[in-house]
Amino acid sequence: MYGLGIAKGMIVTFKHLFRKPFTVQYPEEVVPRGSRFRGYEFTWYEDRCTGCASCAKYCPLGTINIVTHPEGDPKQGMDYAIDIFDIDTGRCMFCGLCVEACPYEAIQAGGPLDDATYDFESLYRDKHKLTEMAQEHLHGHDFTYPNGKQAPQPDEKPLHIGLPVERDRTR
Amino acid sequence: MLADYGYIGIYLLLATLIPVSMLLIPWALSFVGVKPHNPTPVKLETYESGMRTIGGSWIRFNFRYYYFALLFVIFDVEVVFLFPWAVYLDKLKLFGLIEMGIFILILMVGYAYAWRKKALEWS
Amino acid sequence: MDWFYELWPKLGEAFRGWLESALPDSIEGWVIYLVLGLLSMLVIVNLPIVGVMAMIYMERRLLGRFQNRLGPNRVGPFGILQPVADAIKIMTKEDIVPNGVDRIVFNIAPIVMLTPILLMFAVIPYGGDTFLTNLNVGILFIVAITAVDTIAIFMAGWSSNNKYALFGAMRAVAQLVSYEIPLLIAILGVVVITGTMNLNEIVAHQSSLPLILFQPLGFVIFFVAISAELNRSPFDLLEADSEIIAGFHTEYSGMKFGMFQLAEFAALMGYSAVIATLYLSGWEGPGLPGYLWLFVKVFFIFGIFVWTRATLPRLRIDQVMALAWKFLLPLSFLNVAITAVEVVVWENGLPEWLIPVNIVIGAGLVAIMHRGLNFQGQTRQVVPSGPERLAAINRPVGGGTE
Amino acid sequence: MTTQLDVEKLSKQIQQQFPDAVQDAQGDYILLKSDYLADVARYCHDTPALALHFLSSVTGVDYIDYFELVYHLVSFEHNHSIVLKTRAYGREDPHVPSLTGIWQGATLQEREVYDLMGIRFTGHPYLKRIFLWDTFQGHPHRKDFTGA
Amino acid sequence: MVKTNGDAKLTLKTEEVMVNIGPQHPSTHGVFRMRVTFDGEVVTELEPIFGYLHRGSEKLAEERTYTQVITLTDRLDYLASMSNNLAYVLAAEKLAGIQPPERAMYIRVIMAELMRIASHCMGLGFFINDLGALATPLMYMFREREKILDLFELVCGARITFSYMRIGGVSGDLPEEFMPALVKFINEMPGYIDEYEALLRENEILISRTKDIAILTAEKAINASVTGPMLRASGVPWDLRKSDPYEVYDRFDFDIPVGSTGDTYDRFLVRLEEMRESVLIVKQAMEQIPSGPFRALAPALIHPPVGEAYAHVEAPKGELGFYLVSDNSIAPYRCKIRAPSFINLTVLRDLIIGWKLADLVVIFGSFDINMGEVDR
Repeated sequence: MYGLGIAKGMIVTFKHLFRKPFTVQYPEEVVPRGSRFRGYEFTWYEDRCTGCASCAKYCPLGTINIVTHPEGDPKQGMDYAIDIFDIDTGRCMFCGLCVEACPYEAIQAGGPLDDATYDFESLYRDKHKLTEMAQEHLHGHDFTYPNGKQAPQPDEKPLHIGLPVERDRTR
Repeated sequence: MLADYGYIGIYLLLATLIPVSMLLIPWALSFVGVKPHNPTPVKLETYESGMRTIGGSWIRFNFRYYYFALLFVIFDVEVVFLFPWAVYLDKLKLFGLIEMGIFILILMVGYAYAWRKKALEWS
Repeated sequence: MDWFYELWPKLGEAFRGWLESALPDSIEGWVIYLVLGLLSMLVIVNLPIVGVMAMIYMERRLLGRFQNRLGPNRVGPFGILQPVADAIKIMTKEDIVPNGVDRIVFNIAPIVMLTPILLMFAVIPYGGDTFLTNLNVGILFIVAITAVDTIAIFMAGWSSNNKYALFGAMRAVAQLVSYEIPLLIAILGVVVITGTMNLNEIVAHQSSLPLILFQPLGFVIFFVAISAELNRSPFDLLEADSEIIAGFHTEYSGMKFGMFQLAEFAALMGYSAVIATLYLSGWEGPGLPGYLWLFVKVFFIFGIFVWTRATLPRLRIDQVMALAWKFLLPLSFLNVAITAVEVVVWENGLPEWLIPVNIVIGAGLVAIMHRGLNFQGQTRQVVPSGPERLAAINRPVGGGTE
Repeated sequence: MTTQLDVEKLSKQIQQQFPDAVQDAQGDYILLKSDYLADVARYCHDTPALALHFLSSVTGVDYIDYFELVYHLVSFEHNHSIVLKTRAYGREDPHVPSLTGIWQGATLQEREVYDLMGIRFTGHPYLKRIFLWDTFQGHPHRKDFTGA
Repeated sequence: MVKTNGDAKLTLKTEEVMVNIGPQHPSTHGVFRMRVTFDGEVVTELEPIFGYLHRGSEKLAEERTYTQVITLTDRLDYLASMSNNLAYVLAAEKLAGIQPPERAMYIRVIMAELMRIASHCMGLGFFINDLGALATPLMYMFREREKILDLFELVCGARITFSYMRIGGVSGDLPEEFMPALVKFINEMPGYIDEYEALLRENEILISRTKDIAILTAEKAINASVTGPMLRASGVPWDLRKSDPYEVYDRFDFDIPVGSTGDTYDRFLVRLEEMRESVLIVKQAMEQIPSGPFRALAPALIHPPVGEAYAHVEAPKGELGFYLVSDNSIAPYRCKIRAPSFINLTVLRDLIIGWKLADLVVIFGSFDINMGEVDR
C-alpha cells in the first residue's frame, strides 16, 4: 500500500519524541572518560624521568624538547639531570606515542577536557609548568597516576612551582 | 462591507510600516555603533561555494519552469469562475451542477490534452 | 471562568471609557473609534511577530526531541528566551549587500514578502466577535494576498545575482504557482458545502461538526498543497540546503534574512489558522475562549508540520511538479465534483452517515490516482537473507567476560 | 584467498606474444619494457584465462635513476592477482603509455602520478594536475623535490 | 526570445549556467569541488576538482619511522581510522615479516568491524541528509556512532585519531570494562538498525528519489576500479574479507550483501545490510577471542629488509591498500596509499551527467567519500 513506508517512518520519529535525550548538557554533566583517555594535558613526573629522550625520539611531530647533562658520581653510576623538558602542546596531536615510548612511565596522558587557554604561549609547557601540573594532578587524584597506579608517597616537599620563564620562540 | 475594506486599507499601511521599520531599526543601530560595518572585497563577493563566479546569473534560463507558469494562468482564471458558482450552488441546484459539469469537462479536455502532449512532464 | 471570557471585551470597554473621559468632548466619536481600531490593528499586526517567536522555539524544541536531543535550553528557563536572543542577534548583525546585486529590488523584496503575510491576519476570526474585518470573500482574500509572496521570492532570487538564488527563484516560479491551483480547488470544496467565503460564517457552519469529517480528501489536498506553498519539508525545494545552499535568500544577511524567516513562519502560523478555520471549526470549542482554542489548534497543526519535517526527505522538482499536476489537481477536481453532487442531493445539510462514506471515497481515489505519478514504492532485497539469518544476527551475546 | 599468479609462467606466456616485452620476472612481479606496457596490459585484460579486469592501483616510485610504475591487477573471476612494473627513465620528461584505454580506473590515478611524480602518460585524455594547482612548480613526490 | 533558425523552426534559446558546487557547500562532504554546467536543472557537464585538503601524507610518511606513520593513517579517512590503521599495519607487518599474536588479530577485527558500523552510520546519515531529511536519521546514527567511539575511547583513549594498532599487534590490551560495554552495545545495535530500516527503507519519497537513479553497471564498476559498497551494489560479490581474507576473517560466518541493479537505492541498502553483517562478525569474534599476548615482540624501530609489500583491507569505503617500499632504513622509502574514496570518484562524472541538480547531491552522497582520503 502506498504511503505505508512514510507512515512507518513517522511512527519511528514519533516514538523518539518520548525517549530520553541522548545528548549530554556539557558543563553540568560530563561524560565519564576511560582510564586511557589521551587528554589535552600531559603529566610528567620529574622524579621518574631519567632523561633518556625516548619520548622525544618517538614523537612524530617533534614537540618534545629535552636537554640533559650527565651528573653524579661516576662510581655510583651516572645520572642525567634534566635541563630542559618542554612540550609544545599547541603542536601536539595527542597520539600517545611518547607515553608508550617511556620505559619509566614518567610521561602520562590524561587530564581535563576544559584546558582552553587564551594564547599560544601558555600551550608551551616547560618542566616547571609540567611538574606543577603533575603535582596538581597527584594532589587532586589521591596520589594516583593517570594510568591508575599509585604514586609512591604523598611527599611533604613543597611543589615545584617555577616562575614563568621567558621563552624564545625562535628556538 | 466597505468599512471592512477601509480597515484593510489602514491595516495595509500598518503592515507595510512594520517591515519598513524592521529594515530601518538595524540601519539606525549602525549609527549607535551596535552593528558592525566593515566590508571587504572578499566579503562582498557573490557567494558561490567560496569560488569566484563564472559568468553572470542573469541569463536566459531554461524555459521548462515557465510552462507551468503558463498552465497556472489558464487554471487560475477558471478557478475564479468556480468560486461564485460554489457560493450559490445551493440556490442553482441541479442546473448549476450540470452547467459547471460541462464547464469542468471542457477544462478537463484541455488538461488531458496538455497531459497527452507531455506538457506536465519535466524532461 | 466567566471573567476569562469577558477579559478582553471588558478591557476594551474600560479603555474606551477612559478614552471618552480623558478626551475633551469637542473631539468627535470617530477619533475614539479610530484609536481603538488602530490599537486592535497593532495587536493583530504584532500577533504573528510574537507568535513566530513561540513557533520558532517550539519547532526547535520539537525537532530536538524528534531527533533524540534536547534543543535550545540555555537562554532563560528551558531556553524560552532563545528566540529573543536570536532576534537581537539578527538585528545587530552586519548587513552585507554583495556587489552586483540589483540594490532596489534586493532591498524591497523582504518588505514585499512580509507585508502580505501580515495582511493575512486581518481576516482570520479569532473568536465569535474577535476579528478585525469580516470580509465576505475572506478565504479568497487570504489566498490572493499571499500569492504575492511568489513575486517577492522571485524578486529576492533574481536580484541577488547568485546562481543558487536563481535556482531557488526559478523553482519558486514553478512550484508555488503550481500548488496554488489544487489549493484553491480544495478550498472550493469547503465553499460548496458552506455556501460562503466569509470565514466567520464558515466557522459558524462548523459549530456542530468540523468540516474535516465531510472533506477528508479536501483536507489532505489542502495540507499537502499548503506544505508546498509554505515550502515546508518535503517540498522545501526553494531553500533546499543540501542542494542550493539557502535558495532564494542565499545572499541575504542580518535583518533582511530575518524578515524572510519571519515571513515564512508567520505564513505558517497564518495558514495553520486557516486550516483550523476551514476544517477544524476554527475558534469553536468547549471550555476555553475562542482565541485560545484557535491557538491550540494552530499549534497542533504546526506540530504536525514539524513532525513531517523531522521525518521526510525532500522530493525532486519534477516529482513535486508531477504531484501537483498529475495527482492533486485531478483529485481536487474530483473532490469538488463529489462534494457538489452531495450538496445538491442533500439540500438541507449533509447527513452524518456521509462521513465514513466520504473517507472511503477519499482513500479510494488516492489509491487510484497515485498510479499516474510513477512513484516507485517497491523496496528491494540486497542479500538473500531470511528470518533465520536475522535471528542469527539478532541473537544476544552473553557474558562480558572472556 | 587471492592467489598470486605464477610469475615465470605468465612471463613465458607474455613472451610468446611479445618477444622482448619482459625485462625481468622475479619475486612476484613482472617488469615490462614501457613500450610494450599497453599491449601486455591489453593482453592481460582480454585473455580469458587471465581476465585481469580490475586495476587495483597505479603507483609511481622514484628510484633516482629511474621511475618505477607499479600496477596491481586483480581478476575477480579467477581470484588471482599479478603485479606489473615498468620503468620510465630520465628526470626531464619520463613517460610511459597510458592505460586509460583499457581501464577507466586508471584516469584519476595516472593524473595523480603525473601530478606528484611528474611522469607523463602518453595517450591520457586529460592529463592535468589533480591535487596541486596548475601553476605549481615541481613534483613533490620526487626524491629530489626541495620545495616549491 | 524567439529566434528563427535556418530550418525555419521556432526555438527558445536558453543558456547554460556554470556553477561551482563546493568547496564551501553543505553537501560536498568536505572540501570537494565540482564545476557543474546546468541546462535548467539538468547537469550537462561536470568536472571534479580535488586538492583542497591535500597534505602530502605519502611524502610525510617517507620522513617518519614505521611506527610514526600510524598517526598519519588516522587522518586519511577520519571516519574510519581503525581500518586505516589496520591496512597500514598489515602492510608493514608483511614487509617486516612480523606475525601478530592471535588475540591481537581478533581485537583488530572487532575494531575494524565496529569502525565499519560507525562509518556506514555516517555515510548513510549524510546520504539521507543530502536527500533533505533535516538530519533526523543522521542524529540517530550519530547516536550509535558515539557509542562506538565511547568503546574506542575505552580501548585507546581517543575518539577520532585512534593510533591504536601497532606493527605486531595493538597498543594496549582490551581493558576489563570494555567487554561488558561491547556486549551491551552489540546486543542493542540490531534494534537500532531495525529502527533505521523502519524509518528509511520503505519510505516512498526515498525510494522514488533513489531507485533507478545513476545506475552503475558491474562491467563499468570493475573497469573503473570501483570498490567497496559501490561495487557490491552493482552486483559484484567482491569483498576482500571473503575473497582475500586477512587477519581471521576466514573463521567467521557472514554474508556479503550484493545489490542487483547498481542504482543509488542499492548502494543505500548494501550499506544498511553491511552494518548487520558487521554486527554478526563482532558477535562471533567476541565469542572466539582467545587470551594471550596482544602484541608480538617487535623492535621499537623496525628495519624491514629491502623489498616491497602491498596489503589491502576492506575498509568501509572500499579497498584500502598500502604499498610500502623499504630500503632497510627506519622509514619507508615509498608509501603509496590506494584510497578507495579517491578511486571511486572515477565514475562520478559518468554517473551524474544527465541527472538533475537534486540528484547530483544524492548520487554524490551515495559514493560516501571522505575528503581526508581523497586528497590525502
